Amino acid sequence: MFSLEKISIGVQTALNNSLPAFWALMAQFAIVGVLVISLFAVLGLVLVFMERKVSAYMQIRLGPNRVGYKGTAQTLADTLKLLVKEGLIPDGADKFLFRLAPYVVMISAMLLMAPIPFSRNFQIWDINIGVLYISAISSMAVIGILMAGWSSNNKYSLLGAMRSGAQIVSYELSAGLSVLSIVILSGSLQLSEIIQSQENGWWLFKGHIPAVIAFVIFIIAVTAETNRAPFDLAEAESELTAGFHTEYSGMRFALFFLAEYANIFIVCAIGATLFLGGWMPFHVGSWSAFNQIMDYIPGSIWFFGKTFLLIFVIMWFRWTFPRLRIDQLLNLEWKYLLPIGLINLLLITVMAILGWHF
Amino acid sequence: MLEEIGTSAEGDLIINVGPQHPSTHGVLHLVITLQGETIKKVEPHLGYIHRSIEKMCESLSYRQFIYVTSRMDYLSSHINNLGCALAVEKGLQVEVPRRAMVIRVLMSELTRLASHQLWWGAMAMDIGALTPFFHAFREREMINDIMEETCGARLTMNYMVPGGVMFDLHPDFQKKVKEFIAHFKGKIDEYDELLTGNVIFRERTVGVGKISREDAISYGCSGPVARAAGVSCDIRKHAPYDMYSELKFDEILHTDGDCYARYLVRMQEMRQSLNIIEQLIDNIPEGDFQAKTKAVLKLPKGEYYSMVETARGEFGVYIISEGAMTPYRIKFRSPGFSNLSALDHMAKGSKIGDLVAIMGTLDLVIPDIDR
Amino acid sequence: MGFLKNYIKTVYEAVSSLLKGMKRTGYYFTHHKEIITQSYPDNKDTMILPERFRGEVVMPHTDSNEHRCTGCTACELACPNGTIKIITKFEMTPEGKKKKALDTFVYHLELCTMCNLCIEACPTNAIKMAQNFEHSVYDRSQLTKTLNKEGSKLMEGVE
Amino acid sequence: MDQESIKNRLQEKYPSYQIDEGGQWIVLNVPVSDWKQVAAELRNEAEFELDFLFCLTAVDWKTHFSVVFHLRSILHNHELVVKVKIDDRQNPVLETVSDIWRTAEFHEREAYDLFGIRFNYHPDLRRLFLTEDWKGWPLRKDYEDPVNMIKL
Repeated sequence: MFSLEKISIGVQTALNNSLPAFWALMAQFAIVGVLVISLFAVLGLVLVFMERKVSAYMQIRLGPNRVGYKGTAQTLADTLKLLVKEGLIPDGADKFLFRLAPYVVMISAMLLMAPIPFSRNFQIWDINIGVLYISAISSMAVIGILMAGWSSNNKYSLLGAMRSGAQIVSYELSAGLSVLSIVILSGSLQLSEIIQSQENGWWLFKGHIPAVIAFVIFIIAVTAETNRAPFDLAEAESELTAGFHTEYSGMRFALFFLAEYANIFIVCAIGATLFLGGWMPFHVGSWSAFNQIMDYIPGSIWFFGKTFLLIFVIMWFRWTFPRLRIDQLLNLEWKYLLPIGLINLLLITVMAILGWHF
Repeated sequence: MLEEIGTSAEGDLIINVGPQHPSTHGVLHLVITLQGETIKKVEPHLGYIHRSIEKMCESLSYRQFIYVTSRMDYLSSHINNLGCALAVEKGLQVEVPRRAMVIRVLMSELTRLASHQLWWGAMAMDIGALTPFFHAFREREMINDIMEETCGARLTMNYMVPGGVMFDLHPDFQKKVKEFIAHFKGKIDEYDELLTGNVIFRERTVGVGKISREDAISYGCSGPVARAAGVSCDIRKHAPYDMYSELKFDEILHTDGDCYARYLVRMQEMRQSLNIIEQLIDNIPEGDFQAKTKAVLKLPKGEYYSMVETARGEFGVYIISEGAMTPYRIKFRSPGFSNLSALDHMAKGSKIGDLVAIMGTLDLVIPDIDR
Repeated sequence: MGFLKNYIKTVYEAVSSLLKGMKRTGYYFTHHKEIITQSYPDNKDTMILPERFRGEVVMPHTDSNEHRCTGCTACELACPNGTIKIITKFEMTPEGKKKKALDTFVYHLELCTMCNLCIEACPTNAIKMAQNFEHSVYDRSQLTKTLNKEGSKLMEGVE
Repeated sequence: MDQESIKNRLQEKYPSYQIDEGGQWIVLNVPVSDWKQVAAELRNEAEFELDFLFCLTAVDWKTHFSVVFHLRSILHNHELVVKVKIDDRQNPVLETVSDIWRTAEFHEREAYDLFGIRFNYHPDLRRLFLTEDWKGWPLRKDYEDPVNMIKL
C-alpha cells in the first residue's frame, strides 16, 4: 500500500546512513524547504483554478477553458504574466516596508505548514504545542497586511489594513475558542495526538452538537481570518478597490495572492485535522470491518479530500454571500460568535469531564 | 477644481472615490470626507462624460436628435427615445397608430425589466455578492435578444421615431416574449432566494441611506428612489402617455425610504412590468406601426414638454421651437441628476460600505447625469 | 427568557436564509446544463445574427456590378453624425443630357452610430445594414470606406 | 386645481404679472426682483403647494435670458411653469431658490456652468460639469469653440 510515511522514513535513513548527522539534518532542511515551496506553488495554481471553476459554475459560466487541457494551464499562464509584469512602487511609499510586506505574509503562511500532518508520521515538525504554535503564527500575517497597507501611501490601502487589523484580531478569539474545544476533548495540544484520539470517530461526530457548533464557528472565523468573502473587508473590491494591496503589482501582488490561497489551504487543513480527523480514515467506533475497508484508502488522500472539501465550502460562501459592513462584522464576532463560542466551550468542558462524548 | 488631496483642516480624511472605481459604475467622481470609517460629506464632481448633448441637439433635426438620447441613460434608451418622440409628436399633432402605441409600451416595459435586472446584479455586486450579476444577465440577455431581433440593436436601438416605431415587430416577437415571461417568472423567485431574504443583505440595506418623504420631494427625487420614500410620482399613473391609462398595474409605494425599500420597489416593479407585458402581448392590434409624417419635420413655434417614466425615474424633454428644422433649445430633465443630488443627504453619517450600497440602490447611470 | 428566545430565533433565521442562498448556488454548481455563456470565436460558424441587426452600412451590388444609388444625398442629409459623404459627378446620358450620378460613396464607420436613419431615408433602397460586427482594425483610416465598387454603375430603371 | 382655476388664482394673487396660456401648462412670468418671494409663496401656500421642482433650465434668447422653472405639486398633481426674464445679458444674476427646493442647488449650478447665470446666495456656486478654468458658457448661442465644436 502506498504510504508517505514509508517514503519519508526511507529518505531519512538513507540520509543518515550516507552523511554525517549535521549534514543529514541540513539536507533534510533543504528537502523540506523545497517541498514546502513547491507545495505552495502547486497549491496556488490548483486553488486559483479551482476557485475560478467553482465560481464559474455557480455563476452559470464556463470559466477558463482555453489554455491547456480544459483551461487547466490558465493559472500557469497568469503566473507567468505576473512574473514578467513590472512591480511598481508608488512615489512616497515606505520602500523597505513595501517590499518586505509580501514576504512577511508569505513566510507566516509557510511557517504554519510545519505542524500539519499530511499523513501518518508525515509531518515536518510534530511539536508538542502544535495548536498553540498555529494560533501564534497565524496572527503574524496581520503584521504583513498592516505593513503593506501603511507603507503603500494610499488611503484605500490604509483603510483596508486597519479594517483587516480589527477583523483578524477579533476573529482570532473565536477561532481560538473553537480550537480549544477540541483540545479539551482530546486532552492534547499535539496535532498527532489529536488525530490519534479520533481513531474511533471524528470529533465532529463524537462531540455531539457542541462540536458541530464549534466547527461552524471555526469555519466562519477562519473565513474572516483569511480575509475571504463575505468577510473580505480588507480588500473589499467595491469599496476600497483592492484594499491593502491596491498599490501592489507584478510578483509582489502574486505573493499576496498566493499567500491568500495558501492561508485558505492551511486553515482548512487545520480544520480538517481538528474536527475531521486529518489523515485518519472515516472510522466508526467498533465496526472493525468497516474501519479496515476505510483504511485501504491512504491517509494522504483522506487529508487532502477533507481539506479540499472545506476549501470548497469556503469558496461556496464567497460566491453566494454579500459582504458585511465593518461594524456588522465586529458585531457578529462580539455579539454572536464569541458568546456562543464561550458557552459552547463550557458545554464541551462539562461533556469532557463527565465523559459524555464517545 | 480638486482640493489638495489629503486631510482637511479638521484632520478628516479626504478620499476620492472615482472616477475610476469599481462601484461608481462609470466615471462618477465623489470626494468624500471621512472620519474614520464614517462619512461626513460626499461631494460629487461631474462632467467626466459630459458631451453637451443639449448643445448637439440644437444642430440636429427632429428626426436625428432622438438617437442621441439613447446615449444618455443607455439602460433605458427606449424610454428616453420615447420621451423625445412624444415631445415631437406633441408639436406635430400626430395621431400615433394604436399598434405603434402598444409596441412602444411593450418595448418600454421590456427595457425597464432589462434595466432593473442589470441594476439588481450590479447592486448585488456593489454589496459584495458576485454571483447575482451573472444570474441577472441571463435574463437580460433574453430581452436583449428580443430587442436585437425586432429593433436591430441591443442597447442603443433608436427604435422610436416621431409618429410610431421604426420597424414592425419581428414575427417571432410574441413567441419569444412569452417564453421570456415564463422563464423569468421562475427566476425572479430565485432572485429573492439569493438576495432578498439573505440576512447579510438585509443588514447591509435596512435602515441605510434613509431619506424622508419631504426630503425626497425637495431633492427632486423621482422613480423608485422617491417611491421608496412614499412619494407617489409614477408618470405612468399621473400623466399617462401612450397606452398606460388603459392598463392595470400598481404603483409600488414604500414608506421607509432606505436602501431596502428602494430594493423592494424595484423588485416589485419588475413583477408589475411583467404584468403589463402579459396584458398586452396577446392583444397587439393590427394596423400601421408608424403614422405618416413629412420627410422634413418642423415643429410650430412654441414649447413642448413631455415626461416619461424611465427605469430610474422621471425623464423630461423640454423642446423650445422657433419653427425651424432644428430645435432652438432642448433641455433633458434626467432622473439620475436629481437623484444624485440627494446622495450627500443620504450618505451623511454612514460608513463607506453604506455609501456603496446607497449608490447601488440609487441606480445611477453616469451619462444620464452628465449628459 | 424572551431575550434568549429572540436571540436564538435571529440566529436560526439568519442561518436558514444563508443556507437558502447556498442551496441556489449549489444547484447551479451541480447543474452544468444551465450554463449560458458561449465560447465566442469558436462558435462563429453556428452563430446566427438577426437579419435586422445593424452592424455596418453596405451597398449591395448585383453580379454585373450595378448598384441602386442615384447620388441624391438623402442619406447624407439624414445622417446625424456626418458619417456619409457622397461625391457626385455628371454623366452624359445617351440622349446627350447631363445627369447627376454617384462618383464615390464615402462611409466613415468610425463615426457611425448605426441609427438606421440613412437606410430609412434612402428612396431607392440602395444601401442596407450588414450583420458583421467585428470592426476592429489596426489603423483608423481603414474605417473610412468607399461603398460603391470600382467601375460600378447605376442599375437600369432606378431613378 | 385645474388649469383654469390656477390661472384665476394667479391673476388674483399676482395681477401685475403676465400669464401665458395655450401651451401645455400655465406660464407665469415673474420679474427678477420678485422671484425669490414668489417662489416661497408658490411652494408654501396650501392651495398651490408646488413642492416638486422637476426641471430648471435657462434659455438664451440672444437679447436676454429666461430661466424656466417647471413646478409640480405632488399633493394636488398640478403643474406650473414659471419664467424669469433676465435682461442683463452681460452679467445675469438671479436669486437662488436652493433653500426652497433642494434640488435647485444642482440645477442652478448646471445653469451657471452652461449659461453663466449667477445665482446669488447659492451655497456652492461652482462649475458643475466643466473645469474651473473653462472659458465661456457653452449653451449660450454666441459660444464659439473652434476646437471642440464640429460644424456639420
